[in-house]
Amino acid sequence: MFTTVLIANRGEIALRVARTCRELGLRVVAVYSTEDRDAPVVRMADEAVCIGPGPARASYLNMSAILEAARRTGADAVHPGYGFLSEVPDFAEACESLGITFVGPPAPVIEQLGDKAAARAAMAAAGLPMLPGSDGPVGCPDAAARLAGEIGYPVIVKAVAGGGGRGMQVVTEPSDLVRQFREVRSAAQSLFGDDRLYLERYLPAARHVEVQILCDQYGDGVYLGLRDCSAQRRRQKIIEETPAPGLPDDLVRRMGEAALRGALAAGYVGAGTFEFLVDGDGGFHFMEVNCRIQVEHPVTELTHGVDLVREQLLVAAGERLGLRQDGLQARGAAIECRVNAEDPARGFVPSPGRITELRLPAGPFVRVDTDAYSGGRVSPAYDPLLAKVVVWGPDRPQALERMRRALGEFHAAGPGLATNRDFLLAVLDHPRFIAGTHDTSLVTAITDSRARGLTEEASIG
Amino acid sequence: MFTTVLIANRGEIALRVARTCRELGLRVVAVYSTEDRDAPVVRMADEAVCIGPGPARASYLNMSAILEAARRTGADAVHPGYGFLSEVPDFAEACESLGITFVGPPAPVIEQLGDKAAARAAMAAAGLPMLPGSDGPVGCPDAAARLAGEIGYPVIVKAVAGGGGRGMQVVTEPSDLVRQFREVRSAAQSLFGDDRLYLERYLPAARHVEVQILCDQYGDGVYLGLRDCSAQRRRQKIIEETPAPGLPDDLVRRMGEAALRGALAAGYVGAGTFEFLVDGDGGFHFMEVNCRIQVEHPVTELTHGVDLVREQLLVAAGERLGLRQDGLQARGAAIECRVNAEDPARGFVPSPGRITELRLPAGPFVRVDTDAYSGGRVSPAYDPLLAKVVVWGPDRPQALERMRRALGEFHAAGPGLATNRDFLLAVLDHPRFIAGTHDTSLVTAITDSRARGLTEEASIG
Amino acid sequence: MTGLLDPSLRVPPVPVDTADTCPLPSALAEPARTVADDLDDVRRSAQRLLSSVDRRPSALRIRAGEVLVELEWTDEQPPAPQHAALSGLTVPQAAPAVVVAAEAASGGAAAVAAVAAAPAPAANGFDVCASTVGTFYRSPEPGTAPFVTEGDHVRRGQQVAIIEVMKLMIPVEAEHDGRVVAVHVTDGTSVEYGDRLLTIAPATGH
Amino acid sequence: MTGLLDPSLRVPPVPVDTADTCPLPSALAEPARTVADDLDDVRRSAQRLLSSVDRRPSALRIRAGEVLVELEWTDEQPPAPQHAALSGLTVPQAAPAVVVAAEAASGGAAAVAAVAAAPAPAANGFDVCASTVGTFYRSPEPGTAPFVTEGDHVRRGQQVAIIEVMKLMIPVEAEHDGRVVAVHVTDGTSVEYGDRLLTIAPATGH
Repeated sequence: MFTTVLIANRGEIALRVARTCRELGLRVVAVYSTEDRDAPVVRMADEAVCIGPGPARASYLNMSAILEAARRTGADAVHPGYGFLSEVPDFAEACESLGITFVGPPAPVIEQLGDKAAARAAMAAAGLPMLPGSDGPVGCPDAAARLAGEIGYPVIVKAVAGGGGRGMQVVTEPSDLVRQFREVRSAAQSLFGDDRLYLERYLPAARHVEVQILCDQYGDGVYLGLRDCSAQRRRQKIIEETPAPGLPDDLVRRMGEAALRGALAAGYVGAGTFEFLVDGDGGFHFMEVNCRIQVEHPVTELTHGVDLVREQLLVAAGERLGLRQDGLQARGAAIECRVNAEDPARGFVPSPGRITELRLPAGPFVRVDTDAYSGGRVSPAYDPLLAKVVVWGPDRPQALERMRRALGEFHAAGPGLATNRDFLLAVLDHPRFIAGTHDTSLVTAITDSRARGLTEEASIG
Repeated sequence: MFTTVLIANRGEIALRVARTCRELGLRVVAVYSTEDRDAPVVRMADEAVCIGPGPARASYLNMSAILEAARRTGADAVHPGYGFLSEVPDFAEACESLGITFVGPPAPVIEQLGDKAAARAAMAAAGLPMLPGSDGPVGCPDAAARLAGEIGYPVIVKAVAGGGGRGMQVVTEPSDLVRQFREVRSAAQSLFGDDRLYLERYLPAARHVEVQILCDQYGDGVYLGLRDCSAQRRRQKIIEETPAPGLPDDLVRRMGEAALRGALAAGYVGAGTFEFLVDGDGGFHFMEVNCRIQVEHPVTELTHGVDLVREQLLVAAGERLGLRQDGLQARGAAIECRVNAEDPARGFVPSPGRITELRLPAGPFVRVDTDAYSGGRVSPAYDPLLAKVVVWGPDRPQALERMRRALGEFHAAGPGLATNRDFLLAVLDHPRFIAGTHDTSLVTAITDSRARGLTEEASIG
Repeated sequence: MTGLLDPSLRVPPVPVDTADTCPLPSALAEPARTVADDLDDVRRSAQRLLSSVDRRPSALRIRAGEVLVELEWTDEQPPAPQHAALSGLTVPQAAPAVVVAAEAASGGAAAVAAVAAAPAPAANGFDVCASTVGTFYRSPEPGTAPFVTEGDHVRRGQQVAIIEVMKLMIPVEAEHDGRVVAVHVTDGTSVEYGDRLLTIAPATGH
Repeated sequence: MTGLLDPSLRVPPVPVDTADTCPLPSALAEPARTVADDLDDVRRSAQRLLSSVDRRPSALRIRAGEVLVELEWTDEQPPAPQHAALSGLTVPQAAPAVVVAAEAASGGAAAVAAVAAAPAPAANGFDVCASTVGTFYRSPEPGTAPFVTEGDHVRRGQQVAIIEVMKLMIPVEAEHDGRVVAVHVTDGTSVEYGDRLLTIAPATGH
């Protein structure tokens, strides 16, 4: 097994990975930008290397600097966390070529599944249910228009290289298709340097449900239940939970098995997530695969009693998967809320800055993943995620009560610092969320009604 | 159900109880001494009443002040936590007489089980295995000497009103018995105002294993596994874990059932703990009953997925127990370490004072119960418990690794502040502890060898 | 954390909780001397101090009213919570009042509260505070005349009120001879331990 | 708040709030003298004190009512240590000084971080810092003469070293005309981003 893990990431996930490395007796190397020199993971690591200035391009996305840091610290494994280089095939390949274990799927798998069109084709071939759409990229606007006609509106135009909610556009009016196709194409070109697009039927009101899978290098794999991530603002998840409320056991089983079948077909190794859309009739449709540990992985850990990062590391080290499907038993319900340093009152603009006061929730069955601390800062250079508040309960209602209690304890203050805490509480208190019948349209509905409320106030005042 | 709970306690347990009250939608009233006015529970509570100066006698043991506080805040329930008034029958009775629900067993039950001799008799009658000893109190030294002869040395002389490791003396030499009997008797008189003593065979090397039980008002009850609390310094627990390592399932079942039988026989209501000694041959012997929530209750919560304080409150409100014995399933292993503000280098003297730096462990499957914070103080007026660090793991070795990692993250500093963190780590690393074959003699063995080490150093230097 | 050097300064140990230390007369309140003189002494002392330490401190703090000198040395590895300890001290607006409040997040809260706990003699007299939580009564019986009213002269040990706690009548007595200048609690209301009940101005001549 | 100091002291302003703007007049109230006099005394005392310390502090604070003097030094490295130091500085709770300390530190955080990120001109010249993590080489090839050695004159843009990162040779260039006064890293050792490599003293006449 490797002995030294370089964590090519920052923030809460770097700290979280470091903790598991410690428990496995692995040396930890942290890399950090000048913005992060006071980060707790830098203090916790056995060795830390400053790899560049604040902008991610020059530090956390700087492959040569990170690989050089690995070389000089003798790191024989790299954990990429999520985001940044976690799904960049070249990076995975570069690590392997240097004899450094990349904790993630093989480069070719990342490449195939990272290409949305290729992934769609491969998963269709593996027998996963698909929404009607194009086989592979669509060349010209006219072809797109024809295809859209066959698929039926509304359709969604997606960039092959897209992901994370960027580079996609819903088209409801046939007359708009050509124009919007062109727009998305140029956006894709500038965003990803790849202007290939594909089409899919769009489901206006569907649930975002994903499957956590785990595969070893020997063709064995398991799925660890479902996560419902339907509470999204602008396609960004803000609340995730497991199990997916109200889904019948047999649907859960079929989705899990489908995801696992797709993973094994693709030669997947490590921890991964298969994202599906679940429609009102209980049908499920493949969306995409995330070839990394997920932000929301803790909810699965709490219900299954499994340390997913530990499993990632062991599998990457070539060990056989210790878990068996029939041995896995989920207990109770878990919910995660992403507390962001952003201001709901001002269109959720990020509100970075110094943290002068920070009180984190604690107590029974509450877990907070964060690297924020009183006296620290939320850097404007990165994602404004301030903390992940995660709770467990024997059932969903108790988990909800616990989350309300936990968020109530959350207190962060500082010059110009605002958080979405109260907005999260508002979502938790929405009747549809309480009933567990919400879909991806819920949060927009709430923000819209609030916006209306504000304008009304304005018109009154 | 009652609507307002007054928490007649302080420190981490007051905060922990308040959290569960919140989740149940109950109003929280905190009472505090002038020493504790900055305690987090005071800030968190819906209402807080200052009931007196620092010394517990004048505040947390001041029944009339606490009951007055309940009256003026309209509290219709009192949760006594552990220690202080939690096992004082008069307090339980006073609450009930004022129509306030006391969250604990009925006064008569507390009274009977609080009297060690009476408890011994009652549990013997209920068929619990006993160490040979006196039936009820022993009048005079001579009778004690005769009895000790029959029991066989070593014997332990215990105060009927004793508990928590105070008011007891092991006698190995028959010639010492009369003198030591007299000593314990006068000690008992001054400590508890009750000089009645009883005798028992003493087991030099036994394991301290206890059973968590939970009973409702309708004669239903369950046991929630065993806790091994053999790591004790001067009869004070410092590390507790569940399950008890290496005990055969059938012994676990027999002990659990015995405890439950005893509880139901005594008319027990609420959460309680039956303490046993387990000898080298796998025999177990009743020691005593604790009529309250236990400091180490979190380990049971983590393995069983049950909020014990929630159960206490529901049962006290007259609800039927929701748990069924066959429905309870323990998962994995949990360990608690008590981090005290005390200085192992100076005979573990308490080291109260201001906390200028506090870094608490966190991350997957780590729970820290504390009300300490940076800038706060450890008051010299009370028990020096600084924090309870609790971890869960799928098995004992992983839980141990996690505890090492967690304690490694623990950092507290301040003028004159010392902690037993490193001592706890030393105990965790002891071969006998790692093997799970340790008994109550382990910690003494470690401290002694350290003392020798020090003197050797001294003689060298 | 506090490294003390120049012994001639006779610096007291840093108090754990300075809240209830009542202000002693200022060590520098001699009319004859000017501020400049004082500053000079302090400066010289500070210079001696600094020259006498081998390792450069990260902070020096001198205070002359009930002398206090602190030197701080910076550790190699910065633990985060030290930020935390500080964070509480950052908020303040303008008034020292707010300053104290600002401390609340860190150690300071102890300060604010504890002041309330052990009230220093009020500017205009001595406060009589509640010895227990309970209900405050000004008169021995409902409807009867109060024990005392503003303006009354009282002797040390004289009963001035009652606190009832769980049917128990606890007499409240004056701790000094003097004149009742204020009764802060209305009859029949409930008080907490330490609440201010009355203020008694020292009898003239004392 | 540093307003009470003569600008000529060029002490970096202690950041933000003015919680401590303790009314100086009242603090110094003395019939005969004017505030101006006191300010002069204070300033002179401060100047003398500062001139007696070799290293420029990051904060100086003087207060005359019950005299209080504060000096704070900030290291180039992470800001935390000062926080650490100062967080300990919780003392007589009446003292606004505590607050100032707090500000000095917390404010200092950002300040210092910024400094470290963009190294200021060293007292004796300009530092050339590593633009990437990598291995530092003084000469184009093993065994060949170094690009520059101490004392050499260099022009802006002239290559003075190489950093190798993953087989990539990145030239290090002088950012100013001047003389190489120091090379801080030995040939072949590995450097992190921002490490100080050489110091170049501005060419005379500039």
